[in-house]
Amino acid sequence: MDRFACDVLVVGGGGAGLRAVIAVAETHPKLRVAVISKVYPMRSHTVSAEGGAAAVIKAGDSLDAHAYDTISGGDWLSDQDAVEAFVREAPEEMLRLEHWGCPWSREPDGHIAVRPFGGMKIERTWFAADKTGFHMLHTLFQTTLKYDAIERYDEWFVTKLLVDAGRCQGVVATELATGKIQVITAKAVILCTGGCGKVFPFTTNANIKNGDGMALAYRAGAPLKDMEFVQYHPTGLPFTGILITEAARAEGGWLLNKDGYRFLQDYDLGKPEPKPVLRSMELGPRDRLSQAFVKEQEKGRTLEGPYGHYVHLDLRHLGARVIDTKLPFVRELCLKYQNIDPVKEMIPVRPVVHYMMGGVSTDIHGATPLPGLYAAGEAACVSINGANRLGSNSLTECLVFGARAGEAAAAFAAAQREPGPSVLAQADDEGRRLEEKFRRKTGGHERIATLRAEMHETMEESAGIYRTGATLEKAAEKLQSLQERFGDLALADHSYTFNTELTAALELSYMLDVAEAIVHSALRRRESRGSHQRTDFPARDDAEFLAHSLAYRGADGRPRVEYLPVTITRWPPGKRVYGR
Amino acid sequence: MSAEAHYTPYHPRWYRRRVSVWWWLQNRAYAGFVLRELTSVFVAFFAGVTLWQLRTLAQGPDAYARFLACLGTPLFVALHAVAFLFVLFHSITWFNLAPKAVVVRLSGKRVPDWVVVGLNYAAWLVLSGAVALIVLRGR
Amino acid sequence: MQPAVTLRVTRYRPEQESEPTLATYEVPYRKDWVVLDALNYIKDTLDGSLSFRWSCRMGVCGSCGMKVNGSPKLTCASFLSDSLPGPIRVEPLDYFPVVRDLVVDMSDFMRKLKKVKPWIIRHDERPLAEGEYLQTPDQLDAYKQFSMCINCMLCYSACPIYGLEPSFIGPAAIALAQRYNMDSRDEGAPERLEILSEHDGIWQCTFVGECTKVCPKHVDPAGAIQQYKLTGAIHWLKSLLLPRGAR
Amino acid sequence: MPRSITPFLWLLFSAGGTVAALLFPIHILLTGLAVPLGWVNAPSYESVLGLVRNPVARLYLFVFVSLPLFHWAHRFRYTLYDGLQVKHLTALIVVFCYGTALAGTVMAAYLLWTIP
Repeated sequence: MDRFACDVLVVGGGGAGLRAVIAVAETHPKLRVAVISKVYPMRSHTVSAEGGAAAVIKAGDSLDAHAYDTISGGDWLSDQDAVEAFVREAPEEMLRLEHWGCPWSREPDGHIAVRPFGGMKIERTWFAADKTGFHMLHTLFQTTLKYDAIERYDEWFVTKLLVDAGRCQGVVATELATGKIQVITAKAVILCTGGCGKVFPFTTNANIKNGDGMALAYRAGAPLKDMEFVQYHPTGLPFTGILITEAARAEGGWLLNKDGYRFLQDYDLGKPEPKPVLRSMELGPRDRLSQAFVKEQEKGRTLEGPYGHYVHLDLRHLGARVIDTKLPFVRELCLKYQNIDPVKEMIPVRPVVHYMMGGVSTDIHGATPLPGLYAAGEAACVSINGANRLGSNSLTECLVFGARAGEAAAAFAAAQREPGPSVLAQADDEGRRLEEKFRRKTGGHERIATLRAEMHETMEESAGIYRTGATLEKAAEKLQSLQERFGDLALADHSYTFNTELTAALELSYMLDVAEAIVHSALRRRESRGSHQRTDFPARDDAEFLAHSLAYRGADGRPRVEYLPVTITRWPPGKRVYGR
Repeated sequence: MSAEAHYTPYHPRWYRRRVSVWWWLQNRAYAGFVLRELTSVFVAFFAGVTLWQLRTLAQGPDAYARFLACLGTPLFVALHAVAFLFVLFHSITWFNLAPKAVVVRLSGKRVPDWVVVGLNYAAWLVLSGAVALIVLRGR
Repeated sequence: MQPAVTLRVTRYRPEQESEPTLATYEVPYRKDWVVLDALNYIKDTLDGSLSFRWSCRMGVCGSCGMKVNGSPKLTCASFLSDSLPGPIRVEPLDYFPVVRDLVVDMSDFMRKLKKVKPWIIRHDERPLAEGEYLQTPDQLDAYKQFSMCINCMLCYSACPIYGLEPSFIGPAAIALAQRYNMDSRDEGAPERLEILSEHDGIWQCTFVGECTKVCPKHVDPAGAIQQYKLTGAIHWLKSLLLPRGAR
Repeated sequence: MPRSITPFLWLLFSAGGTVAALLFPIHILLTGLAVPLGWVNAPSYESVLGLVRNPVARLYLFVFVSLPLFHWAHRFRYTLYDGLQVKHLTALIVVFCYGTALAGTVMAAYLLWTIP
């Protein structure tokens, strides 16, 4: 076991992580800063984001309007101080990225162009065609290369946070290429590991999104906030779950049921107009659109294919020119993976798990309740997204709160002493655990794939778009039994070099923890709000549940759920109105 | 045989394949590439023939007649036939790749590749016609 | 009975063997499966020890580049149906050291990428308060194509020059250098030219052109390199002909 | 700092490649095939000499011979490097390739200068 030391360690090299690491390098150039990632940073899932990133820049728009859209979109579960900070800092962060070279789409006169987006009352979504996340990630990554101070541990997989004397002091990781177990001590650690869509079977999320950071924090004693809020994106391709960006609807695409009828008009989302209308119909928020799909399916008005029910996304009336300039990736993906051309044919789509509103609980500076531990991006819950995130807020969130967490962690680290020797003893224990429970483990009867499939099935049945207490209860039991069966895992790969089976096993254990947090949080929340819809409690209940859930890992290993009040500053809870 | 005979825990033991001397026969694209590069040999050959022609021209009518006679032998006809095919291959690949190296922009917009390629072919035809006309006119 | 297809997959387990071997697996054939789905089927049900990288499964993260039937491909974008009746050969990318099975080491590229300074270089940074740098759609179009590189390494694996001369900076890194050179916001072209005119830079390229053909994102690195050569040559002429101050 | 002359050699290569691509096919067709095979009548010695006496034609022929030779030199050099993997012989190859091209160029200049 080698020991590496740094001052600030960022776990995860996606949008939030890279922004955080640059923030440390710029604000505290004397600190030793490093980013550790289980994939090369440019493979991070930020790369798949398509539609855009929101920030107020145009005349006629206002910070308050952005804040109100975000808060009402989140069904009043957002912390309003966080939202205010977010909308205030968003434009500067986006401009910074422009200065770093992000190829934003432009107006003919050279200014930044913006497009409409779901749930937003005014056009404020910056975009780079429909590969916004890809361009942001590569711009950020290439920009990090100019800072010699930034150290990178590429393809190192974190297995444990080191907590000593009540604060987080580093990580244990395996270096994938060699299988060596390594220790990196740090005075502050920032988790930027993204979401956990892979807890569900049908998701837009990449293979790497297993809730690693959430589980690491949870095991280290930090709570997970609002985990019951799972966003379904209304338009994913059946089978692959590949995302067809909301921008497709923002540019004027229609959602049609099997009769060719724009069904959203039946769900209090406004009247069908030929041109897109903001905060209306196809530009309603994602939770409402996905819920409308389920209702439509119940009425027997969806189509059925080999991969379940679907509806049509119709872009044909936009014409080849708009599709090729504004939505080239949509066309590329449809042609390549669905063998259809959206210029001439309708795209089959269905709701697909897309984003976790919940995550590691942090304050407005990205600090978790565990001193020395920070989080940002989808891994974190600040919370600005409340019960439902608006499209194009998440990329901006990575920048704003990545930078905030970076600065706060750097300031914290600058005031700390080097970690003590007891941290290394913990690391030795972790090394032994990995050797005995995994690498040298023989016998066992359970396959990773089997347990994963059963977890998928459980989550889809219990924690989908609509939930009820009874199925959630059953799911909680099932997950507990899966946790037990995980101890009986059979592993085929006992080698050190690039052992992806070991990674997959550890990822599965992370996902099981996160799945339990989701199910238990959903079970306790006896109301319907945003993306959390309980058929047994169909109404929002502000008296009881205008509060964030906090899932702690109990002494028995099961989640213990507590509540934290929502911060309301200027926008008292109201009714969510769309299309009017 | 591998230089590092045994694996040491925690140390990568990469496998590196040496590129074969015959790499350019491994797929059609590579073979086409080497063939394209070899067109230069025929280019040089004909530059040499032209030098030879100039020399005989300077030496007088008899030497020039011997030169012409030499070109009529089956060996030279065959050589020239092959050279012609190779040089034709050179021209085609050269014109087709031209827009890759030379990007022409007119009022900010990139001129499409096919236009650049087309202009190359047009110039080729015009020049070839002009050369034929000038050389044959002197009869 | 459900139709099946045979995959011949390179295995290399450095802890047990000194040379790669070939393993044969039968996987079910599905019309909408890509090669990556078949590899995952193998890993999940037939042999958990097979190692390969993958992530987004939508052709944008760049992880899953391998050789499929001899050509460098993103396995998430290569349908089984394109390689029927099989067997389908799946091998690690050429010219990179093989770490294990289908996993290659690409740290060489990571060093080269940094070397070409792929970030905006300016003499004077514009304050954020003054807003964005203006850039017209035409100016964006001038470098957009080169900005589409996903670093999947297929171009390196198609470049025999990289194979023969591993010090060659190579297609993707040069295309990314050109991406910044052509960006109207950037002023770093002279610095990068200095680097790319060195022995390992653009002049190594003999324009095989395969990098452009295998690029899944139509970046055209071969074009980037040839254009760069022209720029370099013109710069050379200028520095020869013009007095020092006028360059 | 001594600047590498590679860009210059590449310019010669490119210029030569363009000359060869545009002009060589028709010349080979006429001189190497059409005349020897009797598809067209050979121009007389006098008329060819008359043509070559024209200063423009002399310049044309100089370019016609020298640039393509440098095109060959550059391409052939790299073909030897890559195709035969003989980069260790680089000094020899460079002298042979560019030396030959240079010799051909000098010869062309001499002949064109001395033709009466």
